[in-house]
Amino acid sequence: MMNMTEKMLEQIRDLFEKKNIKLFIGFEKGFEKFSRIPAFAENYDEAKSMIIDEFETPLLAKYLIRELGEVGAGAVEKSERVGILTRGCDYLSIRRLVVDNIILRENLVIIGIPCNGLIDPKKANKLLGEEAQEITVDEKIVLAKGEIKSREINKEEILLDRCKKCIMSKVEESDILLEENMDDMEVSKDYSAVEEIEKLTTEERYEFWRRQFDRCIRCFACRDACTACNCRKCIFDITEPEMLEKTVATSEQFMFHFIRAFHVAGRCTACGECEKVCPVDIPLGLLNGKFKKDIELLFDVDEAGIPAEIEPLGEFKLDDPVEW
Amino acid sequence: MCSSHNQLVPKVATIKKIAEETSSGDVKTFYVEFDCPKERAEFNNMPGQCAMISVLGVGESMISITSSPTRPDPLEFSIKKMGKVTSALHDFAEGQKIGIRGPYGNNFPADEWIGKDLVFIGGGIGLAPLRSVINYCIDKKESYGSITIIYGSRSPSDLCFKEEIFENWPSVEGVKVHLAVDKIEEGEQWDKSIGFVPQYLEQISPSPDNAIAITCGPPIMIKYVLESLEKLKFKDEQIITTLELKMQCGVGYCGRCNIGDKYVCIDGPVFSYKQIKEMPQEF
Amino acid sequence: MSVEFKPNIICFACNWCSYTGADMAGTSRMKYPATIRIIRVPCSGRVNPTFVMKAYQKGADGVLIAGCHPGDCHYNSGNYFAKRRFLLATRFMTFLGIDEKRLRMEWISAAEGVKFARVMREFSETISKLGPNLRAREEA
Amino acid sequence: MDKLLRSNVSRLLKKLSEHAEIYAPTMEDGVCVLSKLVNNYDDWTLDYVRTTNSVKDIFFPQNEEIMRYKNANNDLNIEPPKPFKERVAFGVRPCDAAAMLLLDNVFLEGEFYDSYYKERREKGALITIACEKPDQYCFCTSFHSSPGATEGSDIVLYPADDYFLVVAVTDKGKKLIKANAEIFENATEKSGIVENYKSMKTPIGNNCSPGELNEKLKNEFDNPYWKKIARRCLGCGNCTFVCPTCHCFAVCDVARGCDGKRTRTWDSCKFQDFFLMAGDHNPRPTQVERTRQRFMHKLNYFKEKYDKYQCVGCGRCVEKCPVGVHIADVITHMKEEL
Repeated sequence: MMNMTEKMLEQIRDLFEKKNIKLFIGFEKGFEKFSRIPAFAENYDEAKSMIIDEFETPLLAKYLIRELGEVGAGAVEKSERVGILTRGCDYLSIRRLVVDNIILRENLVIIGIPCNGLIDPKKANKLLGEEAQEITVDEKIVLAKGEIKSREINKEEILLDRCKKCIMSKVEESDILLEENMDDMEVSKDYSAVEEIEKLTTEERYEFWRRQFDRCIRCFACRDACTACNCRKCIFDITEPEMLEKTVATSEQFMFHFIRAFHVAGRCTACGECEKVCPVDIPLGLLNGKFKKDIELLFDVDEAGIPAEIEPLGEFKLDDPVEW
Repeated sequence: MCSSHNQLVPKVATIKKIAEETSSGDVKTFYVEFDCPKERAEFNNMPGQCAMISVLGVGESMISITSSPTRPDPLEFSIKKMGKVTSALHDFAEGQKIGIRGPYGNNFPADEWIGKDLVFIGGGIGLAPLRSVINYCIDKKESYGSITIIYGSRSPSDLCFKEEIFENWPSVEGVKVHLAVDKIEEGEQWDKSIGFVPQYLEQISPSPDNAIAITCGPPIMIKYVLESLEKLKFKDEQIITTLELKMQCGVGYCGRCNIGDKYVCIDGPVFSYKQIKEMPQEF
Repeated sequence: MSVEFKPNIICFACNWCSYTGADMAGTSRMKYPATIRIIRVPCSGRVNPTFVMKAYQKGADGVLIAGCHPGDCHYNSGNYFAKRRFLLATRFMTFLGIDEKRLRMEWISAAEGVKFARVMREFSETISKLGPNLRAREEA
Repeated sequence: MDKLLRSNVSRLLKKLSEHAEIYAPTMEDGVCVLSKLVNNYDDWTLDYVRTTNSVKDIFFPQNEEIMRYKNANNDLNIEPPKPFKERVAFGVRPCDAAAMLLLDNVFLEGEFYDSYYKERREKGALITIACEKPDQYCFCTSFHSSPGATEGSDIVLYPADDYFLVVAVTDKGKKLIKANAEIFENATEKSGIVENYKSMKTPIGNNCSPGELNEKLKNEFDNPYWKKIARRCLGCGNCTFVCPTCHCFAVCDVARGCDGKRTRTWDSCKFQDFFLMAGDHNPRPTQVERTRQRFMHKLNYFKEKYDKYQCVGCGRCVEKCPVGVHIADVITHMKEEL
């Protein structure tokens, strides 16, 4: 992976020197050993700390709204370009923003990197039984070393949750591809978790969600991390009319999660970021997954996670099913 | 019902009278009396202090008390229609009930100004908080030197407290009232000055010797008034102004009106220019 | 002491067909239960699923969305969009544990006063059997 | 010194529940939350480093009713809430207990005290369990605390083999032990267990102890570093809501016809509309100002006002932040730079 970092830096230097871009968004090391955090570089020197490896990273596409949004308002020049490091999930999110007319594709320089799934250091720590000091990834085997123990772990076991549900491992529209994809990751449509819930009785389902939602602290991290949540003014921030009161009662929690999930229905790219950022681990992926499953089933869509020019709820067919 | 020493629970009060201040109707003065006399007795307001006014079911707003403690009853609040609460309040009729808690915040240190000349500079609805201290000082006129009041608004119809600025105040000995409006419409009657308050202030050019300047108005006006006062050689300690931030509790823990280690609701709203310069500049 | 349960039902009726259908039912002196409150909307496509949740939250026991028959929409296609939306919404609400029988969608034209009265009777009966909805409803 | 067998904890909780509401760490869908126990006194767990919600929840809940009102026929009646019940929080961590002392400063000191908080505090007891295994997010030792600290607790339990060594810190704690004497046993061992806990180091250690940082930060209002971290910040309120010391709230009115109630709900300086005033003036319009406000408040303003830093090193905000905004990072960076 070191190799890839060098390749990336070379490309970044190229981009800055040709004065193509005003900003590059990538990753750098965070405070903790294995945390990888978003990094913003306005010149090549600032980009030198950037790395590519296989540890869990946040999605970068959301930052494009702040850096490149308001295209319509004329705040961003057409010639201004931003470079961004992109994996499959990021690519779908970027496409989401482009399709939604939040940003323009020509303002972007996409550096695509292949991805075989990221690993979650927390899971490694758990399996190791102590805090790992060193984690090396070799194809499918991960070697985790702690102060006392060391252990070989199958990469599958410590894969990030959202990577297990990956629907796109390639970057199709990259301007620069750092490496051809090693081997295509298997993309499986797995709705088993959703089906588990569907099997419950109405009573049980309500209890399940009540318990989950009651834990919600309404920090709005799920909204703020989501690229499909790209309204200029979010309905939750509007006080007149107040669709959602600030009060955190059970019914308000249902309102909140209903609205959030419905607003991304048919637009969700299944990146799983909302679930990942949730501080109280509410399985938001189940809510989004339910919509995705139903859309594919009812409206004959192959893969609802890939942003289409016209989204499923923005069109109709004369022979849509009737269920009343 | 007299009860509860709970700071966040308002006391019930009745609107006795509502007076329109401007012809556009966006400023009204509410004359308010507590339902329980004991609560009124406990409400020891000083000039410049504020109170939390509740429109039950809508919300609460921090409003400055316009009446001077030297003229205790009824309490007066001059309120411009701005947000949710103030708009709801403007729909109220005489006799309806509201909630009040307070008084909160510090006050104009009028007792420290004894023997000095006072220059009050107000703009628009900014005269409302000044009015309490102006009346306070006028009622104790023997303790103070000359009083100069410079007041401006957008147009003649936007001037508040017309009775006082045109009749009551100028008739007191040693009080001078200077009025200015930004512009007049064709055909409007106006024999006073036309222009912005800061320029007008420089034109009048009050002497900084043994004087205190007190200013309140829209932020942009305050900014230029402060510059003008510096030009007139007023020292920072001689300039008193007010800050305004969003508040929800009024008692120093909801965290909204925090600037540096100060909370505007308990350490303010009255600050000297010296204090303001020492604060982080975000208001 | 058991008091007979009287449901609160909200009906979002499209201005052009179903609301007129309700008028029709009224002028023809047809009877339907008084448990139904009609909210007139420009089109069934105007009904945001959030309105349904809001209705449940504020105490509705059942929600009925009535629009023009497919093909008859005053705005050409509003009811088709509504149909898609509520196909998903009903399934989703069920997923959250709210009984699917509490939400219903019907096509009622301006001439169908009889149908309007019948649907209202039926729906009111269904909801009466289901009992009050306490799910996702706000506490007093 | 007393000891409490682990097998006796449920008995203790059940006994205490006769007079008080019991809150203890429980596993809920794989998440450890401090939740109210009702008839499930065996559900407490020790399998956590920190609970997802802090003990702040119990004394300053996310949502609470300030009052109710009735306004029929223009006859306005305002009712404050009913008295609260006694409450015992079991299994609090020392950092959280220390955080309560910071909230005490805010809500109980000064001209006005908060009667809701005060009543809850007076009727509440904190039974702390010392940390056996701090994780990579812990840095309490940077704030003069330790995995075995007693500040803020009424009773501290130090885990040993199959029992806890019991140290009563306050009179309230002593009374609580006395009233339930039959559940506790005499501990004869004189071991260094307690000292071990007190001298234990957290992985981050005290490298990020702020020291006199507040003095330095006074001049760093325009430091470009704020812009740097704010660029990363998504603007969710995660960090402030999980923080045991953050105390900002919003007051909301809920009207139902003539009746209604007024509630207060946590609010966050990270939200766009937090500082927004009527008339659309926003003194802190972008994430830069709001991020700066959060850190400046914790590391400078609070220290100026109460002579303490508003952080206890519990590590929640850093564990939960989706984009790695790390207060220890801020402290170390600022210390190095200045």
